[in-house]
Amino acid sequence: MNLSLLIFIPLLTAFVILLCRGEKQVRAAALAGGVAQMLAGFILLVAFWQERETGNTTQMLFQYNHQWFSPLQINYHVGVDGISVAMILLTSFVVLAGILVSWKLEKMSKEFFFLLIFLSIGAYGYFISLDLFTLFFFLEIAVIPKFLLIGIWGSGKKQYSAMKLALMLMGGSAMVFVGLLGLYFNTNAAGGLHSFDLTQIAQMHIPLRVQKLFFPFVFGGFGVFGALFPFHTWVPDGHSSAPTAASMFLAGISMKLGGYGCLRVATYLMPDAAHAYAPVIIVLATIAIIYGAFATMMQTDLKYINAYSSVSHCGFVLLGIAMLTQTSINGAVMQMVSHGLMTALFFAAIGMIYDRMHTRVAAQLGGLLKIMPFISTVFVLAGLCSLGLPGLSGFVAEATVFMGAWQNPDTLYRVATILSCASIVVTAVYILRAVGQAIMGPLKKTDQGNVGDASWNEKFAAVILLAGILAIGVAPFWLYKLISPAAEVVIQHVTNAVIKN
Amino acid sequence: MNNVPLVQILFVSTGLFFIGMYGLFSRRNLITILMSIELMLNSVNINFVAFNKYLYTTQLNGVIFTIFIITIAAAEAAVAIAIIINLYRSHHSIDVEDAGELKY
Amino acid sequence: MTNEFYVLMKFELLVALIIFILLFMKVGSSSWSNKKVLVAVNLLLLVNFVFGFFMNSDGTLFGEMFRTNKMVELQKNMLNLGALIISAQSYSWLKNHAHVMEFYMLLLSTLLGMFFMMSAGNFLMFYLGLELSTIPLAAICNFDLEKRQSSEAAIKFIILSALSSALLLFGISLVYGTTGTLNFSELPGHLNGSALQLFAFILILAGFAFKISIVPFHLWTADVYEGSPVAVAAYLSVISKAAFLFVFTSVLYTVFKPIAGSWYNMLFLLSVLTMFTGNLFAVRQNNLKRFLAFSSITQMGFILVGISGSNQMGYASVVYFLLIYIFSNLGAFGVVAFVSAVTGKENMDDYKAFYKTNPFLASVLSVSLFSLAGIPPTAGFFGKFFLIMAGAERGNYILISIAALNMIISLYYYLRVVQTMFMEESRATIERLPVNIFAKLAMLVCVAGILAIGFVPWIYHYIYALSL
Amino acid sequence: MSHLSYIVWILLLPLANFALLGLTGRKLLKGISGVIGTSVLLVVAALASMAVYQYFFVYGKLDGIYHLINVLQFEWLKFSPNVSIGMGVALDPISVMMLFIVSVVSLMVHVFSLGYMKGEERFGTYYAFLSLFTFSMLSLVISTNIFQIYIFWELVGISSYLLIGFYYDKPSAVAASKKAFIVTRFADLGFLVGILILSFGAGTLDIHTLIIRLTTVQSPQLLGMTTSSFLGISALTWGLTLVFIGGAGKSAMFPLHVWLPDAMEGPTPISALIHAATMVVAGVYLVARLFPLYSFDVSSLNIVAYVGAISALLPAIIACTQNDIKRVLAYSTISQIGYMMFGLGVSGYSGELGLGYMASMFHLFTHAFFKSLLFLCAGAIIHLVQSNDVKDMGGLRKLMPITHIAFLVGCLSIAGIPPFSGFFSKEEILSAAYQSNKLIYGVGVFTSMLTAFYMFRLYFRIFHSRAQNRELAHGEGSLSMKLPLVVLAVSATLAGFVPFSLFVTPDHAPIEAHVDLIFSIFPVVLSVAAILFAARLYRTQNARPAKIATSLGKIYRFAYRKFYFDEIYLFVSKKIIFNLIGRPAAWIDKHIVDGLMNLLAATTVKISVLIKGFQSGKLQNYAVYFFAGIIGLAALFVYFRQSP
Repeated sequence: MNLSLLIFIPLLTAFVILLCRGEKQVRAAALAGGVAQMLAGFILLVAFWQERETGNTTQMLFQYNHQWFSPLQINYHVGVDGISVAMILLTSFVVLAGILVSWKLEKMSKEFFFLLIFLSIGAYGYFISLDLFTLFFFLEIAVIPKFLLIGIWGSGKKQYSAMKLALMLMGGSAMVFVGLLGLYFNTNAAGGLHSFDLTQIAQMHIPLRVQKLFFPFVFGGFGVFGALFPFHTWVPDGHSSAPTAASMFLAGISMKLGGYGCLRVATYLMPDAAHAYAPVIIVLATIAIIYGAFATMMQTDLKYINAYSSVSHCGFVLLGIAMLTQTSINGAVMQMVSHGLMTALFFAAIGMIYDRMHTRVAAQLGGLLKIMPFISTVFVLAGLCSLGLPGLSGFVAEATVFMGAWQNPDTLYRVATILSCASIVVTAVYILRAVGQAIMGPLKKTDQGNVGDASWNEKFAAVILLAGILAIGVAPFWLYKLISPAAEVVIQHVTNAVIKN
Repeated sequence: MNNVPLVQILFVSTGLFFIGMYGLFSRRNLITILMSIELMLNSVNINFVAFNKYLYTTQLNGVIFTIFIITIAAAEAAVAIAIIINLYRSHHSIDVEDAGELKY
Repeated sequence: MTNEFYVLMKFELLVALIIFILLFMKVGSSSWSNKKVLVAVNLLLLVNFVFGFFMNSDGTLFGEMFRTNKMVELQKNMLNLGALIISAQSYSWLKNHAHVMEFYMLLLSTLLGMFFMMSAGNFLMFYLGLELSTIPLAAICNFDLEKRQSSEAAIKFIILSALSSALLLFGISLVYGTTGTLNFSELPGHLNGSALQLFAFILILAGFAFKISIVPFHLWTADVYEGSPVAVAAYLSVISKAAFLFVFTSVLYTVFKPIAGSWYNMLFLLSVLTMFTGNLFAVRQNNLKRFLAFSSITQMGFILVGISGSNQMGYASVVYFLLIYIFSNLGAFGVVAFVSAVTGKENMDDYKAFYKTNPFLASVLSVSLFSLAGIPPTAGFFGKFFLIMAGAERGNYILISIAALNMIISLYYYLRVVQTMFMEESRATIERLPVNIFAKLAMLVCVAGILAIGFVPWIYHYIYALSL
Repeated sequence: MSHLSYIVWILLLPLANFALLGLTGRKLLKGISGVIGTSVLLVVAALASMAVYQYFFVYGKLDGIYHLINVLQFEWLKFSPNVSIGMGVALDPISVMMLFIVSVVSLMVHVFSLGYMKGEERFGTYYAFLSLFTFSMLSLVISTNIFQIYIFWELVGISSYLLIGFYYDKPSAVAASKKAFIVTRFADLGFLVGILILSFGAGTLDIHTLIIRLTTVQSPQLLGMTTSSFLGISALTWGLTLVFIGGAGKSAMFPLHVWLPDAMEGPTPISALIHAATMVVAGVYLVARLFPLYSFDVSSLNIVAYVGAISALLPAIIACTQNDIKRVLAYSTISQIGYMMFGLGVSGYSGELGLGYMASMFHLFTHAFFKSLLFLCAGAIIHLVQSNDVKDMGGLRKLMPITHIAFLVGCLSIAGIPPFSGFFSKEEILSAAYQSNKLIYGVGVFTSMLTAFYMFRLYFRIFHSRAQNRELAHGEGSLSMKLPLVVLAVSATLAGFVPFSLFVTPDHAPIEAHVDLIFSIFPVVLSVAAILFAARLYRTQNARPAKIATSLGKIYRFAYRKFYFDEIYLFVSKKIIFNLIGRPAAWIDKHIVDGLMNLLAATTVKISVLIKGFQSGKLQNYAVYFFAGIIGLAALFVYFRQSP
């Protein structure tokens, strides 16, 4: 399968949207594009399986390498392994759901859908990139549309949030940038050409000194995207000010860019440093998990609740990566996928509630189950997934992370694991509190005029995401089979490096 | 003539340069400022001629450079004065302090 | 000899020809209306630009006073393109102006001066070109004759550039004194890095730094941009800077190569100062021209980072960046110029909710600003990436980190403009403005350039190959 | 085992039913969802009974020992090459027993709810949740893998949450459901960490392998777990204790019992099913399932025993003072589960020593019947009276004769009066305790006396006492409500005669157990005395109870306020967790972490304002700076000779 399709389909969609006249055409084009993306995602999955079935064990499949700026050894090099495929599928789910959720948007719908689709180009490109330049290119593509989406269509202190988000994310990518350059100029230290190629760099030995110098840049930079404490502060404001679809994308995919980068670039390419810095990251991730969870507990706005909980949940991703066992990395990737779907669903539900009730403060809502059973059910399910209910994806991911984390016998690691486990209790507290206040209880706002349950598009969006959550939650083995070989490659790399020293 | 050492001439030219600079920094009349700049240019001229005369007697580079500098200085002064006139039309003053509205 | 002369001096001759055509028309007091003149001039410039692609060859003339090669020719043609775009963009400003022909004569004279300067093989030629490009520029700074600010800008510009020339000349005289030659090709052999030579170098550096607005020699920039007509500000910030940077880079890389160790540290210091100062001032600007001035100062800081790489990659990335910079900055200036010419509004507050009324202009401005900020997929991303990459090759990651930090600060104010246009609400929004065909074409060319350059890698390959 | 593969249907049918009713129960199938649910459960119960028969009498016994039959096993999620979550169906005596209990009680509750929940707005949803619970509980008991237990452990937790909060517009119900879930979640944390410790030590999650590895004296895993220690306690003890915390939470053991009384906010049939007969005994079941490990590790088993004993005593005291019928029953549930726990805690592993284990399971079995019976009776009463408070009842003997008899049977059974089922199981527990720990035995006997007292206090106040004059909306209830009462009453009466020790023992080898009548005389006499005392106090309305209450003074008050556990928890959660951790965390995030970012931005702006003076607009200043720049550069690079 030609991976560039994943870029061209959204590109084409975006272009068509620009040419459309009238809301109806725009929506139709966006929907068609979204469906096409999803189909492409599934085709990729099937093709990937088939290729693996035939015994192709190459690390990256469907590679395509095209010289871009040959004097600088910059190539457009794409390829996927199981982790990328999982992330691509996640993206296609969230994007399609995002399009459906924003179906009724009236204000500048053309621009909105254009930006949304454009954003997905960045995500897809990022996940298929095997060249650090290409990767960085797509990483940055996925920032500015968010700024516009939040700033134009957002709510609350949207301008502040949009700016904060853009600056912090770009700050993260600037750190990544410095790290990547440092890496690049230290490839082939013995002479010969430098390289941005991920697969090539992985074969080389980067001097330990260099790794130790640049690992913090790369990991920290991606960490900003992945809500690494203390760079997580864009998350609450950004998520809560964003329009529904943007929140979904932001939490569902954007934050995953960070985790993916931490794994694919920082850990994979700088294994020695990853090992050396693991305790630091673990401490930070644990802080993010616990402290994020406690901070969530104090929030009153539903979006803030979910945003802070994202900080906490994304801590698991970083924790899993830093624990450096195959299981924990599996868990981290699963957590990325799971959290992506779950949080998107959560935001979708919150958006639907907000559209109808015009408030997101949990205490002002109440008894929604009575007037909008579908949306409430979706909300509850998302919440349950968030608190790690078995049968939904969150449990699978968290359990894997815990299991993997526990395999590190060191005391620090153990304490970190136990503390992180403790967050499941706090999660239960804030989720149930939100559910109790907003969904259950007596009906508080009865004066709303056109309060109805979800419309077809909203139902469709929720069902798509729920399908993903259930597919992972009920039958996680396919996901395991998909990502585990890829995680094994990473962990092999780390182990080899550690043994060598 | 040859008994004046190069150093002394350079001393004069440098002195002239800094006198010009002082004028540039301290005078308020734009025309005087222009004249100060001419002083600086002239010190450069002296430099060129002196170097040419003392060090590199076989060539004419310095001297020719000087001629061009003089010419261009004239052109520069012409344009500058034209601008000063225009400034006077709008500001009714050729005080450099008055041309300070664009700032920060 | 004569054929070679025509070929090698093609650019200069063509520009001179256009100047003379205009001169004769003026002297012959033709009765052409402004519109006709503008159409004709733009066409001529277009022809000039197109012709720039052909018959390029390397060679020297007048005993190495004038030398040219494919790289210089490419650079000259980049300037041609920039001039063409500016000319097209200033259509709405000039169509009612009383002195169109004079404007073009002066403008093209400066272009001619830059061409000579870029081809200079000798400090004398260089100085002549420099002055030819400066003095007429001062005159057109004052081209909004009735505006107070315009003459203030012009006087600031001419006095300070006279000062900078004086210092530059002083430096040149010292170089002459210590080496006995003014020829670029002979100088490297005579430079030994003595204190006097270093001082001379600093003076020459200051001369360049003034033209390309390096802190602390930048102070004129904002004032002059604000006071001058927008087209002139654009010209100053793009064409003039690009020309001087081309020369600066090649002079540093060839003539002053022996003292590279010293100037590397100076560039380090200056680029840090420039980036921070430009950014910190740009943060609080309200006037868009002034804002763009400081933003261009910051860009120069980034370019210094690239120059400090001092190798093939460095040179290539500077030229490549400037190519992109021409498109990006002219895109921004184009919109500001247009709005300023039609409504007279230049302040950021006036641009509130600009997108609602003028989606096209707002989009062009945003894309240009994104490119300036270095955000993919615009070309600015590639330009900046390569610049900083070139700077990183020396392994000075402190500089690189500072550059990266400054990219974030600069992003803030670029985004602030976008924010103003897209997100603010306003009662006094600029009404819908019909965009004339010239301006529209020019803007589209800019946008096309911004969006395409990164994806047409042979442009970079070509520049890289030329910048040996 | 292909001839047992139908067991899978026991699990799948409720799941399918949940899916069906969950999707359509709100509108489409709302009317007939009860019938669907009940008939599905009927099939399930039939299959379970068949399984009981086939396991115990046909396939299960091999060489005189009941062995483990893995009906189904597949890998659900792999963690690492040897650690994975397997899903499967494993049959052994206790899982088959639990299958039977769960399906039968669930069936009864399904039937009862047909009448009880009639006309509810969310009738379909109710049945969907019931099916979900049944599915999860059944899957829990047949688990092959400790993580499988955890998974369904959580699922029964959430079913319980959903059902407690079934009347979602009642704030108290919402609060109770939240409390139940969070408290058990807190305990589950222990369970989870315990699993992590055990699985890491044993290198497996499969229960069977786990037990073999950790009880084989020479195995490296066991050696590893007993030698590595934290805070002076071996990893094995930590693991088992933490797992027990999970079990204690779910089984509402002291001090995690606070959620259960509140959980009575749910519909009464739910209380009967989840909070009396099945889910709350999951903790006991968990300990029983891992019993070989516990019996191997004495210290953790002692914890089980003492926690069980305390949990038996304290709630019994509280129950004597409460007036809410369901709360009294809830406290009695805790107390009875305490019995089961300490039964396990005093048990040994093999042969006669395993009496405690057997007795505990036996009590679990009988308790399921008589407690669900009591709850369903309470449901019927509440249905009639429309109130939970005993004060609103009284003299119901005439109005609801069947319920009266059933309730009486339940009371006699729980009070341990022969020949009702409770007598047999309780006596065996007590005799096991007597053999191993006299203190616990004492507690057990005292509690048994208290139990008899408060149960009959309840009985007399409801059915005797003064007759209230009330307008009744309806009679005793429909057939669907009476039938389960009858069935359960019969079961509660007869269940004691099951020769339990032949089926369920820790080492799966049948033993001969006999009730020592002489030994039983003392507890039974005490119970009878307590009943008589209760009768004297409450049979007719009089001032004696109040007098006794005042004479007990502080102690009564203390018990009445449930030993202030709720207040303590409230204090810890509201004051300490919220105010001392949550609020500061939120504050720090907003003001310090985020403040730092904002400060960065503010500083930038501030500096930019500070330095604006350089751009003074004065030409000559510019010239000065220009020159200063040159001088500065010269000074730095020429004077100081900054060499490369």
